[in-house]
Amino acid sequence: MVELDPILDVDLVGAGGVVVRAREFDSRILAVEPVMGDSALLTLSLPPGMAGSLRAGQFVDVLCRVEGSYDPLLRRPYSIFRADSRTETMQLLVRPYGRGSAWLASRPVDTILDVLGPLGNAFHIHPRSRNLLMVAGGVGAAPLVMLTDHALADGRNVTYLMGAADADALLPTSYLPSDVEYGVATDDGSKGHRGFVTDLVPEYLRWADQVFACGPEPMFRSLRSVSSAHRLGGKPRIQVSVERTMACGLGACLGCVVETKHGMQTSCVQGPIYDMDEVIW
Amino acid sequence: MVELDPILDVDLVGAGGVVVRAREFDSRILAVEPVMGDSALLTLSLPPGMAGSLRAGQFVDVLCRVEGSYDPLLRRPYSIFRADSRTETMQLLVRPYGRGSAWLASRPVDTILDVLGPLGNAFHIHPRSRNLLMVAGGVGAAPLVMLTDHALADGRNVTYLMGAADADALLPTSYLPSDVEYGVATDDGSKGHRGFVTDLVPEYLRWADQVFACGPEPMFRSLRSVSSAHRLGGKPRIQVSVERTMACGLGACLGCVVETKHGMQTSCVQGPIYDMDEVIW
Amino acid sequence: MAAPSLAVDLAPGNPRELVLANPVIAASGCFGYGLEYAGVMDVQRLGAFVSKGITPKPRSGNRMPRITETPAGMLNAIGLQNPGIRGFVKKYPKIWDAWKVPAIVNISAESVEDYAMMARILDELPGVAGIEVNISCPNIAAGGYCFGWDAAMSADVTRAVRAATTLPMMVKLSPGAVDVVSVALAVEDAGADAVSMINTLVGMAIDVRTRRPVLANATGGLSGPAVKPIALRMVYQVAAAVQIPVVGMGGIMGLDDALEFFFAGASAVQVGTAVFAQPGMLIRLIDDLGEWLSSQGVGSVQEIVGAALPAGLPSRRAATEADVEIDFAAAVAAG
Amino acid sequence: MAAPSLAVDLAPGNPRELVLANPVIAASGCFGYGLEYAGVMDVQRLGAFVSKGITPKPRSGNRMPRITETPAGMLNAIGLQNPGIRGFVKKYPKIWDAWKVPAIVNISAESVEDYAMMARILDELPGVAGIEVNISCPNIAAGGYCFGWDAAMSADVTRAVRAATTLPMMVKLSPGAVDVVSVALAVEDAGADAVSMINTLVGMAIDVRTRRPVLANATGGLSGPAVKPIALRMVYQVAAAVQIPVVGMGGIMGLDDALEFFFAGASAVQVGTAVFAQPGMLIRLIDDLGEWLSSQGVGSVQEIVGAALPAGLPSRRAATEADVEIDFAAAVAAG
Ligand SMILES: Cc1cc2nc3c(=O)[nH]c(=O)nc-3n(C[C@H](O)[C@H](O)[C@H](O)COP(=O)(O)OP(=O)(O)OC[C@H]3O[C@@H](n4cnc5c(N)ncnc54)[C@H](O)[C@@H]3O)c2cc1C
Ligand SMILES: Cc1cc2nc3c(=O)[nH]c(=O)nc-3n(C[C@H](O)[C@H](O)[C@H](O)COP(=O)(O)OP(=O)(O)OC[C@H]3O[C@@H](n4cnc5c(N)ncnc54)[C@H](O)[C@@H]3O)c2cc1C
Ligand SMILES: Cc1cc2nc3c(=O)[nH]c(=O)nc-3n(C[C@H](O)[C@H](O)[C@H](O)COP(=O)(O)O)c2cc1C
Ligand SMILES: Cc1cc2nc3c(=O)[nH]c(=O)nc-3n(C[C@H](O)[C@H](O)[C@H](O)COP(=O)(O)O)c2cc1C
Ligand code: FES
Ligand code: FES
Repeated sequence: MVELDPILDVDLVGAGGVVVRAREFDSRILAVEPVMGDSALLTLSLPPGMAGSLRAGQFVDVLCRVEGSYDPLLRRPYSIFRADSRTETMQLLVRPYGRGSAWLASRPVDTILDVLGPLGNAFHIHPRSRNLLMVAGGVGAAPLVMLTDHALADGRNVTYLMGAADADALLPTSYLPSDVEYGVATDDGSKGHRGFVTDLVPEYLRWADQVFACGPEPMFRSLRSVSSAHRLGGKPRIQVSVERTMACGLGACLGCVVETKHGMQTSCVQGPIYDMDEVIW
Repeated sequence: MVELDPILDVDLVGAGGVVVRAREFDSRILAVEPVMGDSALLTLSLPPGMAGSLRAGQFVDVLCRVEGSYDPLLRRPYSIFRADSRTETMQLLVRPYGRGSAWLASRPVDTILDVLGPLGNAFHIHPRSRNLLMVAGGVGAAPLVMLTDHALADGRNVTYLMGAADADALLPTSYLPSDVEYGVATDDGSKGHRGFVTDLVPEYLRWADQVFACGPEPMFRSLRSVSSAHRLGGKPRIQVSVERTMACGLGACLGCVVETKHGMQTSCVQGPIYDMDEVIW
Repeated sequence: MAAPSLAVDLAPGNPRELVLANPVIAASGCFGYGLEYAGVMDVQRLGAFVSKGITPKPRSGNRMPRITETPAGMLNAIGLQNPGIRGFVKKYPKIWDAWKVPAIVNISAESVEDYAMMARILDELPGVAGIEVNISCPNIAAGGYCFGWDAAMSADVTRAVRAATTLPMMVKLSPGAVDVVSVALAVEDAGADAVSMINTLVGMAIDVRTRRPVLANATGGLSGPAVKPIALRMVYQVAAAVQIPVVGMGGIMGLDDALEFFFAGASAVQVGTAVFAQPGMLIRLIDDLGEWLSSQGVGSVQEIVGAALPAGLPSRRAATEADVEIDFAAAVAAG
Repeated sequence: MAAPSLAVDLAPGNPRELVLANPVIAASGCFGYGLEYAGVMDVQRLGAFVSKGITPKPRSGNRMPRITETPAGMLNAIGLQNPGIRGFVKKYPKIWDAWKVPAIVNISAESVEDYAMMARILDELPGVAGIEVNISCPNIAAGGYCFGWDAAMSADVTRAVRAATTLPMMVKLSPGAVDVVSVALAVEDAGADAVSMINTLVGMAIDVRTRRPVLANATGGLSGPAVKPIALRMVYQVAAAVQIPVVGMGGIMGLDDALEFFFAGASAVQVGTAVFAQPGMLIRLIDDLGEWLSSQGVGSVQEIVGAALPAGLPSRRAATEADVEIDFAAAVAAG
């Protein structure tokens, strides 16, 4: 049996070194753009000062119900797609899937949402990494967009690979900075490579100093198998954003744990970003 | 113990002699007008042919939640405020009170509602009645508006008395036909008589051939006490619309019963309209 | 491919059998006597329906209010308002006799003898396809302790009804029992053709303004989606232990919920509270189930029954495997 | 008018007393060790908080998935992941010792001896204000039968803990007991300073795609608004029978729910699942309660406790009136 070491400090140190505490705050929907087929890109207001401290890989927990209804009961976690400290806003990419997301994706502009965040740890770019490979599956595109923004601002090179069911469900190029190399794969071959996004990964493994991935579990499985033969001494390192059902988002309920080589960890506080090789899959 | 006589036939005979069965149907919100302070007057589409057969006093049962949520669970009954067979529409007057009504009153135009109806019995105007007195408390105004429309169309005289907290919460005259005598009472005296609407009733009891009342229970209590001294041999007869929490609306659950001199009756099928003197209060 | 088979026999051990065209049944107390809903849906398409609970004598029921809404659920304390077995017999069975849909009569009583008395009256009555024995009633002889909480008392009722009628008999289990599996095994042993479960859980609501219970009866029975997880767990436990069919209910609002119950081991489902909210759902559920089976290439609904049970249904296991010990672990919360 | 008094002593019969500044407590398993929420709210303002359940040995908990949502509720099968009593003692009490808010330690075990062993360790530990004894655990000596289902077994645990510590002790009742009142009376008699109720009800969910239970553990504990009517009914029954304080919980989402529990006879409330959905609610509830009392002209929250009980609280009745017979009727569903 692995002994738990509950986290004592939920303080998060933002990019600028500022300490950002998770807060429960009211957020207004400022814009809703349809994107990637039936998904919605929501632009949300943030409390003053928060946008600049958000880090790529972090998420927020949104209450997806009207006042007076307790169903659905729990919040839903969404990765931060982009944050803008000038307008004090952030964006979330929401795919209507079940009860919570269908509600959220169809909210009209000006809806006030109850948001808890920022939550979780962040992707970590090593100071000496020059070339970064992003591997996105579906709405897993979200946190990798913010990571791409930050990496480019630091003068690094980014290749962004994305997979989706068909051309419609891909993130349009216009949502990515122009100096990114964008490679795509679709299940039906309607755009780019016909097959899995992970099929495209091996050819970049020599180039990349680090790999960052977000998508469904099967994508991670296939990422592990296609990359194993091409990685030497575990290089390049691969960071992944894992998805678990969450209740509290703050490390209190122990509902979202991930088994790692360092023991049971709460993916809402000690994750959702993990070194792929440290997770016991 | 009183023996129940469950209703065998839920068919309802509409005004024109047409048999109208209760149906579960989709209805679109065509218009929303703020009225009586914070209440909303909703105009809803009806299945072809239904509008003309609706009778004053009948109600519909509306599901007040979004798909994917089971809270609140049950439908909410609303009296028909008006029906228009030309436009195949009806109107409901909704006061935001608790969970269901607050949701319903704030729905935007074009929302599709799940409606069950028409339900219940109707006010009965005796063929020889010339002078009709309406006594409305708050949103109890609704079914009496439709009854007034029908009575005037038949060439009868109508006095419509209404009570509310203040002038704002009264039904504006513009919502009533111009040939109605309209008397009002407000708790704060901001318009009309300062006090209860039932204070106005005695002076009309000689004139009226029948009285029709809809409002909260305390209004009925006061109606009984103010009218008792002025009614001779139970004349004029008084019909009331009673309010009970309902589950099925169809006489199946026995949750909404009213004890009457004829036994336990389901207020959703055998009511909501009762002769005031037949109810065991 | 042929249309999937939806049929089910809820009394396979009984020569009088209870074959339903499909496994969707309207639950007791939520469907009146079948007639109330005849105007809004094609009642004849149902697998069956169960009448409001009938008692030895007429009952006017509890005082008002009798129902109130709770989060994703409702409380009811109707108090078994019904015309009594004799009033009932005069009126409904002859109407049902002309119907295609099987009508099942739900009986409630406060003594073993009264259950048997009602069963005898129903035994050969045309129009009555089966009996559902509601054992969530106080046993007057036991100081009001509920029959359904105790395996021996539940078995007594079952045996007495079995002796009084050869009609297909379903015993409706109470979720108040500390160990519902023992009760199920006891009623199976006493001659039940099937068990149905669950009846309502006892709950309460208080009116914050009056500071008094909302219901005139203070407490009431909780039903609806709120109770589904509890109902499903109990069906899963009981279906793993008994050989007779289990009829599952508690918060079923549509296809997905019904499938959960089938996977947990229910051979058929009953729908109660959902009918109030969406009467059209009952018929839609039958259609949706047929379509889902086709889409999955499943030939008969019975093939999916018990799919979630680790060892499958006892009735389909070899006899030697069937001796399952009661596993309390499944019923102990592990927070 | 002076601000209304929110204070309550949950161990009035114990010289070590357990006085809370207000009757709002964060529930076990939903508030970690108090530290997790320190960033999002002013934890020191709470009446108290209860730690995650601590066990004799460290536990890594159940496999994933451990939680799933249900209509207006959730199921959890965390499996008591915790560092064990020794790991716990090294870390948390010394932090809490510097805190203003009382910390209550929830203990879970599978034998009477283990409960006593943990209580002995906690007895004189600075930073620990009280113990909550979770009896919804399988008793290994009784083949896994849950302690909390049985009055005698519950009393055994209570007596053993009482002998091991003079700390204020709250025994947390299981809703799985067929007759929760007997259990409450038994633990009162065995020396509990208070009872808290209810723990989760055992439920289940099945994944329609995989046809398997959603939770790796198959079953889990149901909590949230869905269970509120059941919790409230049990508090109402128990508060009418025992003389010690009752701490109510189960689905409290805000002021109105908390008031229902006070009226039903709870001297204080715990809030679990709601904290996940709206952490800010806990502090809001304290403020709302104070404002509501002022608006009603009530001087102390304790004045409204038990307002819905027909005969009031036993502890406030004359001794002769206090012998109340167990009233099963309140717990039998009357459909
Ligand atoms: C760290 C993280 C980041 C995420 N980022 C995004 C994103 O950027 N865009 C996006 O569209 N989705 C994202 N998701 C998924 C998202 O949280 C929801 O799970 C998804 O929207 C489906 O929820 P639903 O209510 O529509 O589905 P439901 O119908 O409620 O449930 C579908 C499944 O989700 C599970 N589930 C239920 N409640 C929760 C909960 N509170 N948290 C998680 N899962 C739950 C259920 O068990 C079920 O298996 C993220 C999840 C995590 C953990
Ligand atoms: C025949 C009839 C006609 C009505 N006509 C109108 C009308 O024209 N305009 C109008 O504004 N209101 C009308 N009502 C009242 C309306 O049905 C609702 O009760 C009201 O809108 C409050 O519901 P809520 O969900 O907002 O309140 P909630 O907060 O849910 O509940 C407030 C109270 O209503 C009760 N309640 C809960 N569920 C139901 C239910 N299904 N049916 C009835 N009561 C319930 C609760 O017990 C509670 O005491 C009518 C009621 C009846 C019986
Ligand atoms: C209003 C109402 C009345 C009921 N009456 C009875 C009854 O007379 N006999 C009975 O066995 N069950 C009765 N029940 C219980 C239901 O048949 C069913 O067991 C329970 O409601 C759970 O199913 P559901 O969640 O689908 O409603 C009643 C339920 C409701 C809601
Ligand atoms: C995720 C989770 C973990 C829990 N862990 C424990 C525990 O360790 N010990 C305990 O006594 N109760 C535990 N509980 C039960 C709660 O303390 C509480 O009794 C129950 O959830 C009902 O209250 P609620 O509806 O407000 O959540 C847990 C509940 C949840 C939801
Ligand atoms: S969601 Fe509660 S610990 Fe992570
Ligand atoms: S609401 Fe069910 S009988 Fe009237």
